[in-house]
Amino acid sequence: MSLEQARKRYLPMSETMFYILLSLREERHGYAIMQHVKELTDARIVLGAGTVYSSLGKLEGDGLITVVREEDRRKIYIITPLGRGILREEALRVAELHRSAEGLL
Amino acid sequence: MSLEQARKRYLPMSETMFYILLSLREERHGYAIMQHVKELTDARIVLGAGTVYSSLGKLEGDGLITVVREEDRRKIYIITPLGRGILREEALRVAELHRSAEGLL
Amino acid sequence: MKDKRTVLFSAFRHVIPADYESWLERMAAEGWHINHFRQWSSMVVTFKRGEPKKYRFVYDPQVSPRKDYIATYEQFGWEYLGRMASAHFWRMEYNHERPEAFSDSESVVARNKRTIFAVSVSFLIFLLLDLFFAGMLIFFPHSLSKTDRTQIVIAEVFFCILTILLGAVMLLIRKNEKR
Amino acid sequence: MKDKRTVLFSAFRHVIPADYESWLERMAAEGWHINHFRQWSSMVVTFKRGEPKKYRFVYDPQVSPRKDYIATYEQFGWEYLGRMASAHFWRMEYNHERPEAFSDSESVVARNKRTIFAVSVSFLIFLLLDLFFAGMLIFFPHSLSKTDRTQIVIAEVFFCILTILLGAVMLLIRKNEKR
Repeated sequence: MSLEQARKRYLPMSETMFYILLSLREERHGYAIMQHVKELTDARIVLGAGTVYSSLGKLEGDGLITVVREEDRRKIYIITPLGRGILREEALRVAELHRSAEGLL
Repeated sequence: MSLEQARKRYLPMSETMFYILLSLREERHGYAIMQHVKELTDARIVLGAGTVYSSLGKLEGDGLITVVREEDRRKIYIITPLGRGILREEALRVAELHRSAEGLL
Repeated sequence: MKDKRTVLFSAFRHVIPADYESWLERMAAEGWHINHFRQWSSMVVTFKRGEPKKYRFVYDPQVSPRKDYIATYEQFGWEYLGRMASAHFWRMEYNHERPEAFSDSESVVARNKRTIFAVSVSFLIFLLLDLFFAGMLIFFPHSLSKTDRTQIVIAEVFFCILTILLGAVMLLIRKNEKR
Repeated sequence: MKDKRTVLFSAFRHVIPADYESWLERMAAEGWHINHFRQWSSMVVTFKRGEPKKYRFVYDPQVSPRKDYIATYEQFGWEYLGRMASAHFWRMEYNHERPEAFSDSESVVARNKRTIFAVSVSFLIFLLLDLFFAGMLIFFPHSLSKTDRTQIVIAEVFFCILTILLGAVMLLIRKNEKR
């Protein structure tokens, strides 16, 4: 998928996709992603197995993440350069929202 | 609509809803909202007439904003306490995303 | 040189709202204009020859819009062209960036769902007619004269085709609900 | 005291996935358990009496899951119960917070859309059968014997009812797609 297509499909990004991509800056399997996101968000977001499974399928199909290897039927993923590009643009968007919301908190 | 119902319906919030609610901390009509959001986002978001019309209808129906008065068939809106509560929670969520994304920019 | 052009069943030739908009835009670029949409424009629509113009059209189904509907669009610079059944039409001249009335994917999808809902009303009416005529043929074949039966068979076939057509239209819009 | 309980057409009594899950949960809380789902469980399903348990069930239609599907769920602590047509079933015992396999609204809606898709396949098959039998009755009434005709009328009525039922099921799931 080209960067242009990925932008159209993933931006603005759901928080689920954002945290999954963010977690995959390091190699992780599905369950480890859930644990990492739970920690990052202080247990506000506890990803479910079905959500993780389908999100990983979608992200891999579109080339934002890739499989590094398999360990007893579990796939280990990492973000691709395309995924990093999209994640960075999403982070810029979040920064803009955050700036706009200043004074609210 | 109760705070609990509004939370379920509006959180996490689309950026369109976020910027419309944010704009309505001051009295504005539809077109003025578009101009304000365009300015805040440096023209990244240019809200369309249909999007503004249907978002305002939904937010008003759920009690997050209210009509202050009408001026030649144009309604002027402002945020309600319920809307402020939801907006504040969304701002907290955005702050969390922003914190998590640190190091990406 | 003719200065009028009539198109039949335009809404059935371009069933996806975004395609209907683009078709109107191409016609306008060739100098063919519609200034008013009417209740039955989906069946017959007449274009008048004029200057080629670069217009953006918007197709927006709204069964019972609030009273600030027209004013909101007009303030954004849209010109109202009337309604065809429940679909309201708008246009705006532009030069560079093509203006959008639906600026995020949620509102595009919502517009397309409103279109599907409008089609589904006709779909259900035709489906009921199908079942009604089929019921007559199946359960009361002997209380009908031969002429009656022939007419009912023709009606049944006609409504069946329409029902299937409308079903296909709904699926097609659904498949393309993101644009 | 009986220690088996058979339920017919369970999938037609609780057509919305979330309702089917809750029904299984209530049965388990009363001590009625299913340990395996099979191809035709939607028609007949047998519960065995056991200890009351607090289980969360998950109904997940996946036509052709990737090979890490089972492993992913299992790692999250879910127990696999097999599949009923394309719907896979999972359960997990819990105490306080009810575990969710679909943790955001997008994936709940996607699960429900996959369910509608699965139903729509049967819907289309029955619709084609309807049209086929109706066509025979309408176009070739005289080449059929009286017995044939009676049988075809019965089949037509049966498939029509099933088609309408499945259509209603799809609309109902659609209306409740957020849960």
